[in-house]
Parts: sequence; C-alpha cells; structure tokens
Amino acid sequence: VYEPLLAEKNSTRVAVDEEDSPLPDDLTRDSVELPGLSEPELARHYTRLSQMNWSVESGPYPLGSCTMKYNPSFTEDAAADPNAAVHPDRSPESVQGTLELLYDLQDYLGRIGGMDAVTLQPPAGAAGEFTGILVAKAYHESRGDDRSEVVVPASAHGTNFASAAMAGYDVVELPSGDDGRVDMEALDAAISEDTAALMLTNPNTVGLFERDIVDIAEMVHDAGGLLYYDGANLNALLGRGRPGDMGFDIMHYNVHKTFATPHGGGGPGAGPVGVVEELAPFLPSPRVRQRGGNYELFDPEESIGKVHGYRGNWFVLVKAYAYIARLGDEGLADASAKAVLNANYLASQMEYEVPYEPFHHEFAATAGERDAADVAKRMLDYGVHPPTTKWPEFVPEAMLTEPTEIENLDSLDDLAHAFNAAMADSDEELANAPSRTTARRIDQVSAAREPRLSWRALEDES
Amino acid sequence: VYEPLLAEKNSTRVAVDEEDSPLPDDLTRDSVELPGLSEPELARHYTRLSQMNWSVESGPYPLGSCTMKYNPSFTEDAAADPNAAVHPDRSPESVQGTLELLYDLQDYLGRIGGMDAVTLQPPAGAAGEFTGILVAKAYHESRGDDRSEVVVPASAHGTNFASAAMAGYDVVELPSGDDGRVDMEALDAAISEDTAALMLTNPNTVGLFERDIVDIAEMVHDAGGLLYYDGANLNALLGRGRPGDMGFDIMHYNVHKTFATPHGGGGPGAGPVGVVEELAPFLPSPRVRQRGGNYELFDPEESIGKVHGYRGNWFVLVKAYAYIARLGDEGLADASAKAVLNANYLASQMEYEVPYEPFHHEFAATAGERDAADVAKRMLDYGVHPPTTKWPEFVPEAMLTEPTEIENLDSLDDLAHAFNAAMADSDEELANAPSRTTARRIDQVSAAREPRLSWRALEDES
Amino acid sequence: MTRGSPYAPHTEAETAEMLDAVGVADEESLFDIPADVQFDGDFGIEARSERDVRTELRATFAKNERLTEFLGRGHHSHYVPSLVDDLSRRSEFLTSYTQYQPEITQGFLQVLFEYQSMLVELTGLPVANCSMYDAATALAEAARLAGRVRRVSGTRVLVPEILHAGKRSVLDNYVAGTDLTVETYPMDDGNVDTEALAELADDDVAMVYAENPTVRGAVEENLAAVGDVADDAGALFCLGTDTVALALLEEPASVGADVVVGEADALGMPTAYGMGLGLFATREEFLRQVPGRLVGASEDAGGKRAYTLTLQTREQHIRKERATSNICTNQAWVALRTAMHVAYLGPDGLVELAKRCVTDAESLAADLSDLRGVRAPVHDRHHFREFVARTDQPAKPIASDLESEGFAVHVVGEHELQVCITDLNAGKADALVAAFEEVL
Amino acid sequence: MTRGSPYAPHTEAETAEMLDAVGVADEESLFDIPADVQFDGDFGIEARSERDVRTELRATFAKNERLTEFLGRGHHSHYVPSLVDDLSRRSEFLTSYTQYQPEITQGFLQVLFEYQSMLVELTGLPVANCSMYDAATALAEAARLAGRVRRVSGTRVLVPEILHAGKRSVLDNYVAGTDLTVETYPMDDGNVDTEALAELADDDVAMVYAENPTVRGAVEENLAAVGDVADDAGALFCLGTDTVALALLEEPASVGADVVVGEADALGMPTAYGMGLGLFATREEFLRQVPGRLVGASEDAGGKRAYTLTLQTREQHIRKERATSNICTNQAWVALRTAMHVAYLGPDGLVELAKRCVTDAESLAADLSDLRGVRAPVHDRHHFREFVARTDQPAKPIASDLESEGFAVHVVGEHELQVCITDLNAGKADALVAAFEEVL
Repeated sequence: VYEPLLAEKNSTRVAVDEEDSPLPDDLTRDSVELPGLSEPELARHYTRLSQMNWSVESGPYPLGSCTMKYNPSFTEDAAADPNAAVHPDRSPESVQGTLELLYDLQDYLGRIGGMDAVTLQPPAGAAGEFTGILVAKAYHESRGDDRSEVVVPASAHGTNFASAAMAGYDVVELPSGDDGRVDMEALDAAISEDTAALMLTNPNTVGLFERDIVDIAEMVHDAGGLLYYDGANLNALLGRGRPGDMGFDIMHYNVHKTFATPHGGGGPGAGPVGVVEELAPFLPSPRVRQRGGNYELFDPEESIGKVHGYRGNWFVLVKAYAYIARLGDEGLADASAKAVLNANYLASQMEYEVPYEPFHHEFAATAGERDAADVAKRMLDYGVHPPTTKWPEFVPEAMLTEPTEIENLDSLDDLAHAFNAAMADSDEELANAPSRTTARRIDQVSAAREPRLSWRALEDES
Repeated sequence: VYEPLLAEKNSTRVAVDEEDSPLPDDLTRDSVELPGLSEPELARHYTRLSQMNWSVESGPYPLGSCTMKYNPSFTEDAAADPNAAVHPDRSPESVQGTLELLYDLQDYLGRIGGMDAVTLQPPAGAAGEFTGILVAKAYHESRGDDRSEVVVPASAHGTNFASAAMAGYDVVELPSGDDGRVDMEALDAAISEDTAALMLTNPNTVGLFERDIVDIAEMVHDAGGLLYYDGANLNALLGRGRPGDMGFDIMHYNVHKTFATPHGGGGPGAGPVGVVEELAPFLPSPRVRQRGGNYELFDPEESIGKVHGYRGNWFVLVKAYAYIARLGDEGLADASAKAVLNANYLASQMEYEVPYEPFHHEFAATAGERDAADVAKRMLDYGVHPPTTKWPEFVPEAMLTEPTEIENLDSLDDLAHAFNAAMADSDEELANAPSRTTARRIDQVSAAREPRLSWRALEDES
Repeated sequence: MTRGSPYAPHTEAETAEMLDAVGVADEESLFDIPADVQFDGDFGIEARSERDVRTELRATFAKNERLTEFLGRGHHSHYVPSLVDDLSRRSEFLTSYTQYQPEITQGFLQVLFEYQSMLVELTGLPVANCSMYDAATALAEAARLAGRVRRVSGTRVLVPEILHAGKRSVLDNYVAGTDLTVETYPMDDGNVDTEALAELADDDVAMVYAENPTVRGAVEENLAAVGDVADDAGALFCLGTDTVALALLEEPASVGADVVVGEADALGMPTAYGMGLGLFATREEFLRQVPGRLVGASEDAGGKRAYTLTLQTREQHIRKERATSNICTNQAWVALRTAMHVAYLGPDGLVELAKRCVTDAESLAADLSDLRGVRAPVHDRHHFREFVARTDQPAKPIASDLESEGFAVHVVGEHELQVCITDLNAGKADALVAAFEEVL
Repeated sequence: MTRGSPYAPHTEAETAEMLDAVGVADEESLFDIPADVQFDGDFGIEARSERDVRTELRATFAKNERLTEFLGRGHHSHYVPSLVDDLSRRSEFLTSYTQYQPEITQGFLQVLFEYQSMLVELTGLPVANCSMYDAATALAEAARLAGRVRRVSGTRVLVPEILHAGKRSVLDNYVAGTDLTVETYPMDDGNVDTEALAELADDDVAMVYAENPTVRGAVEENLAAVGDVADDAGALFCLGTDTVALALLEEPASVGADVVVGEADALGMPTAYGMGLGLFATREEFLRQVPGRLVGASEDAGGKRAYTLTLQTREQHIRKERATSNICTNQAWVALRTAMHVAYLGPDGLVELAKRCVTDAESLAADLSDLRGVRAPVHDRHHFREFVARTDQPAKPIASDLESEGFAVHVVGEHELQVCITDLNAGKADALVAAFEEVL
C-alpha cells in the first residue's frame, strides 16, 4: 500500500496577480504553490491514509502511561453543538452556557482529585505541569521564599523534568528505590530548603502505589516544599484514592487519558490543574465562578497570568465533561477497577518477568535478554499495538503495558499471545519485523541524519 | 483478515421475566438471545468490517449502469438537521419547511427531465418504474382502453421486465438491432393496440443514444401507447437533452445515480417519477403544491394511491436537492460532459474491443474469448473495482463500464492498466483470482445449494 | 475554483489531453444527440456554494415548527446512539454499492448477514431478507408471495379493518396485477374478532394479516387463534410487528406465523418523515419465493468462511419478468443502522426498552384518563407505545390546540386521539398531560 | 445494562474468570492503597445516560446567546467544509496516539508531513513543526529558541506595544525561567515604528517580533525593515501571521523572517473559544533547536518511502530537562484538519479567500465610515479581515447596544471598536451597519 503525497498528485502555482489584487504589489507575495485537487480526490486520499493508521478502534493499544481508552462517539456529537462554537472575546453575559460548563467541569475535577480549585486553561498535560510549577514558584515568591530546585524521581515522565526546567528550576533526580518506589532515604537526602516541589506520579510509572505517600508529603511539607501530582496515572485510582487526600498540593489531570477524550494522533489534549485552597490565588487568569445564579470570569488575586492565549482546548473540555457525566461515581470507580483487573490479568497470561509488584493499571514487563524495541516490532506482525518500550529506564528492556479497562478477556488473551509469540520468535524474525504491516521497519537513523521534512525537501533531492 | 460474527463474540439469552414483566405471561415470549457486547467492542467490530469493504472513496467503481459518483459529505450534514426529522403525520402547517423542500425538488426534477409533474414517493428506481407503469395503466383504464402489453428492449434493465410484470402486464421483449439500438422494424412488429407502454433507456445500456427517438415516440403514440423513460442513464444527458423533449410521457429518476446520493451498500435510493401534464392526475397521493405562499399536500384527482407507506425516502431526497443546488445548470452539464469524456478516454486506453459506438457515459467492452467474470475477479487483484459483467447479454462477455465524471486522468489510466493487465494474464491466473483481496474467490454454487442465512444456521451445522 | 461540477477533478490540461487521446476537439463532439431533441442546458437552477446550500436548507427546515411529537401509527423512533451515526457514516459503508463483488465487500455482507440473523432470532423464523422499502411494501410483497406459493390456492387477502391507510393502498397497488383481492375483517375492542375472521375465512383465502401491536397500539391477544384460522383455511398467516415489539411480545414462530413483516427501523433511524425499513422473514419452505436480497455464508477458495449475496436467480436482474419481485436497490444502509442499534442495546437493553413501551404507555394513558373528559385507552387491552384516547369534546380542535401548545398527536376519529410515547418524548409526558388539561 | 462503566466490556463471568486467573477474590484486593488515604468513591456525580448527557449539554449551550460575531483579534474562523469534519472524525485518525510505531501509523504521519510541507510552501522557510498549542505558546517558544541558539547573544525580546494581552502574558511566563526579558516597541499609525524600533535595538536584543496582519488588522508595510533591524542587532526576526494571510501577504522568507509563528487554525476549525493551533516554522539552521514534533521522510526495510517522527532527541521524553520544550501532546488532530482545509481550498481557493479578507474589510470599513460618528479604519493602512473604528460616542455602550441587536464586536479603546469580517459573517455585514446606525 502506498499513497502518493498530495503534491505528487498535483502541484499548482497560482500567481497572486497584481491586476485583481486588492493590495499593492509590494505588500503581497508573488505566487503560491500548493496541491490543487478536487473533493473526490481528497476524500480518497484521506480515507486511504486513515486506513493506514492504527487507532483504539483498530484493536488493543496498550501503551503504558498513555491510557488509550475508547473515546465515546457521543462526546464528539455533544461538542459539535453549533451553540458551543463561540469566540473567546464574547461578553460573559452572552456565553453563560459555556461558562456553566467550565464551572461544572472545574467542580467535577475538584471532587475527583480532592482539590479545592481548578484551572482548565493548560492545553495539555505538560502545559499543566508547567502551570503547576509556575503556581508553586509564585507561591514561594509570594512568601519571599527563594527556592531553586524541583525534585523528580528518575522514573518520572520526561515532561516533569522539562517542565520544571522551563520554569527555571534545577532538577534534582531522585533514584528509584529497590522496590521500584521512592527511596525514603534518598528522598530525605534530596529534599532541602531549596526544594520548591517534589513531582510524583502515583501509582508510579511501573504501576506501584507509593505506600509512604503520607510520610513523603510530610517530609516535603516540613521542608517548606510543595507536593505535585502528575495525573497521568489517575485512571488507576478513580474513586479509591484522591491526590488531595494524600497530601498533594497541586495536580494536573490528563483528560485525554483519564477522561477518554481522543488523543487525535498526538493532541489536542487538556491538562487542567487543581490546587489546594492556599494556592488558588495563584492560578491562571481567568477562572469561572458563580455569583447570584450567573457565571462570571475572574482573575485570581495573585494569578500567574496566562499559559494559553485564551482558555485552553475548549472542545476537549466539553468531551471530558460529557464522559464524566456519563460515568458518574459508579462508572468512574468501575473504570479503575477494570483497568487494574485487566493489567493484572494480562500480566498473568504473559510469559514475561514483571519485576515490580503489586502493580495497578500498568506494569513494566521486561524483555530480558531480548531487545524490547525488537519484540515490540514483532508484535506488530501479530496484529496488535505493542506497549511503551525501554521506559522507564530503571527496568531493563522495559515493556510498559497498560491495557486500560476497555479490553475484554478475548482481546487480552490475543494481546498475551502476541507478547508470548514475539518473545518466542527467533532473533532473525525479530530483526526483520515487522513484515505484515503497511511499512516495514523504518530507518530512524537516516531520517534524523538527513532530515527531509517537507515535500519540497524530497523534490530538491530528486 | 477475519472478523468473527457478533454472535461468535457473545451470545446472551435474556429471560423475558414474568416477575417484572409488564404483560401477562401468555402475551410475551419466553426469552431473547442476542449478542451482548459493549460499545468499544462494537466500535471495533464495525470499524474492521468497514475496512473490509470497497466504496467510492476506496477507488474507481466503474459499474456500468450504476453511476457510482462521489457522494458529497455536506449533503449528509444537510440531511442530519434535527429540524428535518419530523413525523409524516404532522399537520402540513407545522412542517412548511419539509414541504417546501419537497416542492422545490419536484420543481427541479421537472425542469431537468422536461416533465410537467413529479412525485417523489417511490423509494427506489424499480419502485419508480412500477409507479410509472401503474400510472400508464390507470391512464389507459380511465379511457376505457384495455391494454395488456408492455414492450421492453432485450437490453433493458431486469427491473423493467419485472416492474411491468408486477403491474400485470405481459412483457414483449424487443430484440436489439444490429447497431445496438432499437430495431425500427422489430419495434413496428412489437407495437400494437395492446401496447400500454414502451420502456426505453436512453442512452441505452451500451451507452448509445437512440437516434430515432422522435420516430419511436411517434410510433408508440400513434398506436395509443405511452413512452416510458428509464432514468438510469440520465447522467449522460444532463443539460443536453431532456426526456420530455424527446417525446417521453413518463420517466423515473435514480437520484442515487444521477444526483449522487449514496448507494449505501444497496439503498436507500429514491425513484421520483415525472410525467407529462395529461398523466399528472394519476400520480400517487399526496403531492405538494403551493397555495398563497403556503405549501400543502393534495391528492391528484385520479391518483393511483400509494406506492410507499408514507412519502418515500425523505433523507435521500434532501441529499438529492442539496446536490442539484450545489451544481446548478453549469455543474450538471459539466458532470455529464466529464462523465462522457471519461468513458471515451478510458475506452481509448483499453485494449478491448468495444462493439457499439459512439457511446456516451458508459460502454460495453467485450472480453472476447475470456470469461468476463474471471477477468473482473482478476481486476480486483489490481486494486480497482471491475465493471458490470456479462450484461447486457447481447454483447458477448460484456464488461459494461461507467467510470463517471469523478475519476481523473491518473485513475482512469490505473483503471485501464487493470483492465489490460488482467486481460493479459494467463487463464490460470484468472481462474485463481482474486488472491490479494480480503476473501478469495467465493463459492456461489454451494452458497445457493445449501443456503445458510443466519448465524443460527451456521450454529446448527456445527 | 471549478466553473463546472466541483466533483469532477479535471484540470484544463487534463481535459485537453483526454480529448486529444479520444481524438475529438471538444466535449460536445462526444454527444450523439440529434439536433431536434438537443437541450440548451438552461434549467434555471443557480449553482450555490456548499456553505450557501447548507445555510439555505437550515433556513428551510427551521420553518418546521418545533413540536414535541407524540406520534406513531407505524412510524416509530427511539433514541439512536451516536455510535450508530458515527459508524454508519463511514464512507466504506455509506458509499458502497450492492455487493456484486463479494471478495471486496465482505464487511457490508457480514453486517447484512448479522442483520438477517438478528431478525431470525427475534421472529423465530429461519429466513429473513436483508430489507424491503418499508412495512407497507413488505406486507404487499408478503401477499404476492402468498399468491405464488404452491401450498396456497386461494386469492383473498384478509386484513384488519383498522389497517393503516398507507399500507392498504400500497397493498392494493401491489396486488392489482395479480388475481389477489383484499378484504377486511372486523376487530373486537381493538383486537382481532376471531369469530368473525373464522367466518370470513375459507379455502379461497390466500393470506390472513394481523398486527401486534395493532396500529392503534393494542397488544393482540389472539395471535395463535388467528394462526389457526389461517391454517385451517390453507392460507398463510402474515404477522405485522416491529423490532422493539419483537423483543417482548409473543414470538411470531410460536403463534404460527408464516411471514413476518413490519418496520425494522424503529431502531436505527431518527424520525424520518416515514422513510422506513421493511422487515421480511418467513419459513424455510418459501425460501425460493422470497423477494429481495439474501446474504448467505459460503467459503472462499482458501476454505475460509465468506459471505455472498445468494439465491439471486429469484431476482429481477436474472429472472426478469419471472422474478419474485422487481426490487433492486433496497434499504441496505438502514438495515446496517438497525443492526448496529440492536447490537448496541443487546438483549438486556432491547428487552428493557420494550418493557418501557408498555409501562410508559400505560402510565400516560392513566394520567390522561384522570382528566375530566378523557378516557384512555379506549380499548380494554394492554398497549405498546401508543393508545387511543376518547375525548368528550371533538378531537380535531383539541389536537389543534395541543399543537399551539407545542405538541403533536394523531386525530383518529371524531372523538378519538392517538398518543404515542417512547424514550424520546417520555420526558415531556407530564407537560403533555398539562397541555391537555389546558386545552380541554 | 452495565452498572459500572459502559465502556468496560466485562461480563460477570469474564470478571470472575479473570479474578480467578490473577488469584484474587475481588477487584478491591488488587488495590494497594493504604487505609488512611483510601477514598469511599463518593464524588456526588450521578451517572446519566448518553441521551441525557446530550440533552443536558444541548440545554446548557442553548444558554449562549445567538449573536453574529464580528470578532477576531487572533481567533479567526472561516467556513469549514463538511469534508473536513467527516474525514477528520474517522476513528483511525481521531483515536490514534502519537506515532511511536511508525510502521502502523503511516497515514497520520503522512498527513502531518503534508501539513509541514504546506507551511513550508506558505512561509518559504524550510522547517515547520507539526504543531504547537496556539499562537501565544508558539511565540513564547520562539523567544525561548532565540534564547538558545548560538547565533544570538542578547536577552531582550522586543514586541509591539499593541501585542494581544494573552500572548504577552504567556510570553512572560515562558521566559520567566530564562534570562530573557520582554519589552515593547511603539507603533506608528498601526504599523511598526521602525525608527523607534531601530533605536531600541542593539546587541542585547535576542528577538524582534512583529505581526502581519497586526492584532488590529493592519497589513504591515515595513517587514523588510523590521527584518533588517533585527539582523543588524544580531537578533532573530520572528513574524506572527496566520494560514490565510500567508497566501496573500509578503512571504516571510522574503522579508528575512527567522521564525514564523501564529494561528494555523484559521483554517480547519470552527470558532472554538480560543482553542488553537500554533504555527511554527523556521530556518534550517535552527532545526535542532526546534520545539515540538517533526515528521521526516525515510525509507523502510523494503526501500519504500516511509514517514517517521524524527529528531526526537530534542524532545522531553529523551532529553528530559535539556529538551527544547516540555511539549508532548500537541495539536496533531487540529493540524490534520487544517491540512485538509488547505488541501480542500487549493492554491486558487486559498488566494481567493485571502483576497476577500482584504476587500470585505475595506468595504465594511467604508460602509461604517459613511455613518455619522464613525471613522474606519482608524489607521491609514490596508487591512486584512479586521480593522479598528473610532466612534464619537464611547465605545462600550455602543458594543453593548450592538449586542442587544444581535452582534458582537470588540471594544479596544474608549472610543475604539474592532470589527472582523470573514466569509462566515459577511452575509450579515449590511445588517451590522444597519444596527450601528440604529444604536449610534
């Protein structure tokens, strides 16, 4: 299967003609060259390309830490309401429906995370982290407390490191304990009066709950630091544990993970941030509140300002609200229960060592002597999507697996079969994998060595 | 690729329990057994099945006489308007929008066909034929004229024969002339005072325009018969010739062909019928008219009654209206021009004999010594949909090909290549074709000999 | 910006190249139309942009009043989940043709096979076709089948006196070309008057048709007796019903039905101005007389299960004037939607929905009966979805006043209104009762 | 009817089998949460049916007033063809993840490669990433890039005094952790005051940012001069624009832009309460400092062209705290929609649309100027889509009165309103003018 580029089908250069141009020549470009194709041609192009793409509706998508849930169709229809399509500069009085939804979602997320105040502005999880750290920074600064470090476990998502660094902090990396959790001694050593915050994922990135979370919180708070919750793994805890109750001061929610908004091939997501009461004044502007039956926008008193040009990824937020409303208390708790059950069942059917237990919604199997990335490529030949590989790094040849609650017994068995079969295949079969896919193994090295990033680059070459 | 049946994934028997049943036991069934699957499982099931199905958006679909055009997306959105979803028993005063659309579509179709009055009720082309013949019958009966025969060319669509027979007529088959058109002598022999109607397709089913149409009309009319136009090939004539101007008294429109409403894997279509003024009183009830700025339903004085329980396939009619409005005079004429150009260009690139010329939007190539059905199966391996095969029967090993206007030069070249390559392949390759498809050649004989028409039948077997 | 069809992809250069290859100077030269029947192309239809057409149609449909419809009588809707809209709109389904090349259309064929299978489960009959246009044409085709099959010698088709006018008219038209005649039999308090029916039935009868629920919403209590009458007369028993009713009411096979017809699209389609999906199921015995398409399971050359249209020799494109029906294009895509909706509900959801059709109707009838001047239901029967209410005042002005209050109901007699309740309008039932009280 | 999540497929029997295989008695046993931080599950959120949620949200959004919006200032929409909605909603696109396994995600990768390619054509710059969150964060990332690249030694970022407040605030936050500082430069009758800018610029400057069109809709006439100032100061020239403007206004590469940022989703998205798509293009030289994802062409093991995410060592999941940005999830699906919309329009359609942005704005400004008490545009410049109008009366009450008449416009000064016209509201331009006349 091969689908030519649009520009290979047609490329038309149109003069931005001076004659009928509404602007003087010196303010316009000379011409534009783009593909000029008809609607039927485009419909086929994109239909074919779509068929060359794996998705949740293709089959299991057990990427650890990515929480690839089914995205309910109805949330798309709900968000497509023409009345929901308004400009952000509309007067608050004229968009009470929009503000009501935002207010209610702030409220839902607050309840789910055990947080006192929520901003919906960050447009993705990483943006949420950055926002959370900026809030922490503003908080410390407001107290004249100059702190320079953020502590991040080695097993944390790369975004934690990057977000803290973006906010100007030095990142102190915390090595993983032998049991895969936070090593309390190492933590003690890492925490100091320079510590602005400790960023934790809980359960952590191999699915383990940080049993010492109360002690950890105490230790961080005693040192004057704040405790930040990375919401990537919240799908493990819904209805059974709330970050706010564990002592976290700040958290972000990945609504495209926990609340099943579509990943869209890499976004848009949304990364709302919840905080405890004391930090609420520092949240981004504006937030939504209710006054006398009306909804209004307001700027928190010591707001950090904005982290998005407007109010974040609105349509994503609508879908998240719809999902939460559909599930309610029982549905959310069941989602977590089944996500954890699925992970445990899958692991039980896999002939792989899982070094760290008891895990919750995800687990890090190890490919042992084999190259985890090769095993993953071979899994493609068995018709499933492989897990996240070679991460977290402290697990050798890690295959971080998160089936989520949407898989049933049969598809988990299929998945286990793919894991086991790939592992049983020869080195040669692994090295040559995949062979049954749209493309065979793709040369990453030459792609990076001689980057060709546009059709013009391909053209220049030939 | 194989997707299990729903019932193979899950089959659940639910008791229609007496306890909480709102009806006495003797009025209810005992239990119901059906698949009980979750939404994610269904989403995957149907997504996978869709990917095992050829469509206009997959590639060329040159089925002769089927007019597989691109179905514009926006017509779907237009028809999905919640205000368009009303019950047929609503008072006419409360559904003026619906009636306006029907009225305007009646008007458009009348102009396009050169007809004086149009009913939108027939739910498909064949239903339109049946309606048209019932109208002819009612007309003759109203004049005390008892006629028993309908004349149909041998090359006509099977529906013509069946529709005439359903209405109680004897079908007189008219052999094709040597030039592929109506043989005037044979026609003269076939027409008599028993002739209720002659049904013609023009251009006919090998794409030839019936040049003698004016003489044919005169001959039929002189014998007291009516001339019926089968609208299947109207896409060849848009803006260049109108059945009404050629002497046709009755016609049906295949809106799912000419006006690009989706075929839906075999419907729903719509088969509006247009007639000349004299026949208007016999059209089905109700029709729509405008009175003093309002639209109202009325029963034509000598109406044949109804051919559909309500008003036909409403949503299909909306899409047809949207398509016609989008194209307008110029677009419709261009559609025909490009459809005819494409057919001629494609034939020029094919190494096949085309016995009858000059054709318009479709042509019957002949596979000569080869089996047309085998050649078609082999074409599947070249990634295109083959043409209609072995029909019309007077062309030996016919491959009736209609690319429509939506194909471009490249895809016509691809199509020609598939035709030519298949023809050049060995007998064995043809016999074993297809081999690159979801399923290989399917055994039709055993399917018909031992029919298994439900999953229960498969279960009983095993 | 194309000046012609936006859906014809030709650039000017391509058109020129193609004309050249064909060997003509222009497109006009390709048309072989005698001068005296040429048309100048002036339909007077102005081309509009996609956006303008959408805007225009939105404005047109906005002229429909927004009434809450308590309407049924053969055209019923329930909430259609987004999943059905989303998946059915996939272009591979929507823009495909009848499956003449089964090797590349296994997807749609399997869906149709599953649709047939669901109807087999629901009716208890072993053969279901993969769609007729609607309930009326399905009934009419059933009568024609009765007229064809060897087992039946009669020519009279007996239908209830309360048959929906649309069905009756279609039936009349479909049998006009045969020797079949249509007669009515009386009803007794909303159900079949089986004694009267038995008196009417003799060897001359080809088919007896009854409905469950009836067009007035009553659950039919005498189905087995009707079946017996038909059987005794050597006639077929044809039962009219719908996909939701089938999940709760007596199984057609168990009451001796030979053919089941009706609307299958009570599931799968929104309110559609009467656009339907004809359900058609029957006994094995009549398989080769069935109208419409049938999908069967077979094997491919590799021995794998595969699906295909089958028994096509019944059909018009093969058998021409001796075909079992003239039907060609049917309602395949609606059948696909219905199958998706049935699958979405599953057996639990479907039975639950069917039960609500009984309890909601019962409760609304009781609420209306509490009003002075209304008695509902008029028939002392169980009801499914809908029922007839008798009003002391003339019905027509009441309906008209209700329309002003935002509600649509049927007028079915001088003092009779018919009211239909489903999950779509149940939330407005109290408001309807209040409106009734207002206008009475 | 599931009592838990409708999207978890487990039957009771399956759950039991799975628990058994795992070796635990119930699901609770799988949770390793200390008692003191366990939660009882009571969020107080009631589960609702799909239909109820849709009904509720429809009611919620219906509370938004139906105003015709003449609003822009960085969030612009044009008519999005149905094709874009239809194809972008295909689940293979919508429900896929970032392309970590390129062998089975060639489809989305190719779309993103095509998106990048379109921006390369439009900007004239050879590198475009496949999305940032929005224009504000794209600008902020550009500043951070300027702070990183070797060629630049300064730390001051110069932005126009009329910069959109949201952009300014985001920029401030993004540079807060660096040694960059943000300063404004003055404007001259709606365009850059190049002399003043030149005076401000010295070796300490890292980046000069200008927009075309400006946030007030003026076409910038001094771009090359701005580029020269930046160049002379050893700073990067960052240009803000959008996908439609790019088709008509000066090509960024030709005026010396080093980075182009802006909103790409003026095409592809409906009005979205500010949800955006950050455009980011730059010179080859800065390739390895680019934030966000890049798709490159490569080959597979069979020698066929294939696409893959590339240069990932810039990114957070590899480089952690030394990454070029923390961005992970971006706006891929919006980029897909934008690419589809650009492809739909083609070069003719896009240029045509861009020209209308000039002529419609010009004509609306003229019509408003004809009214007593309004002068538009206030700047003696060409305008694109929008312009500022000066009103004799205070602007705020006028905007408020216009809102009562069904129109939304921006208040941008005590006596200044800003009005934006696109194909979406152009049909209501005369009505707006009439409403102005009414309320003045």
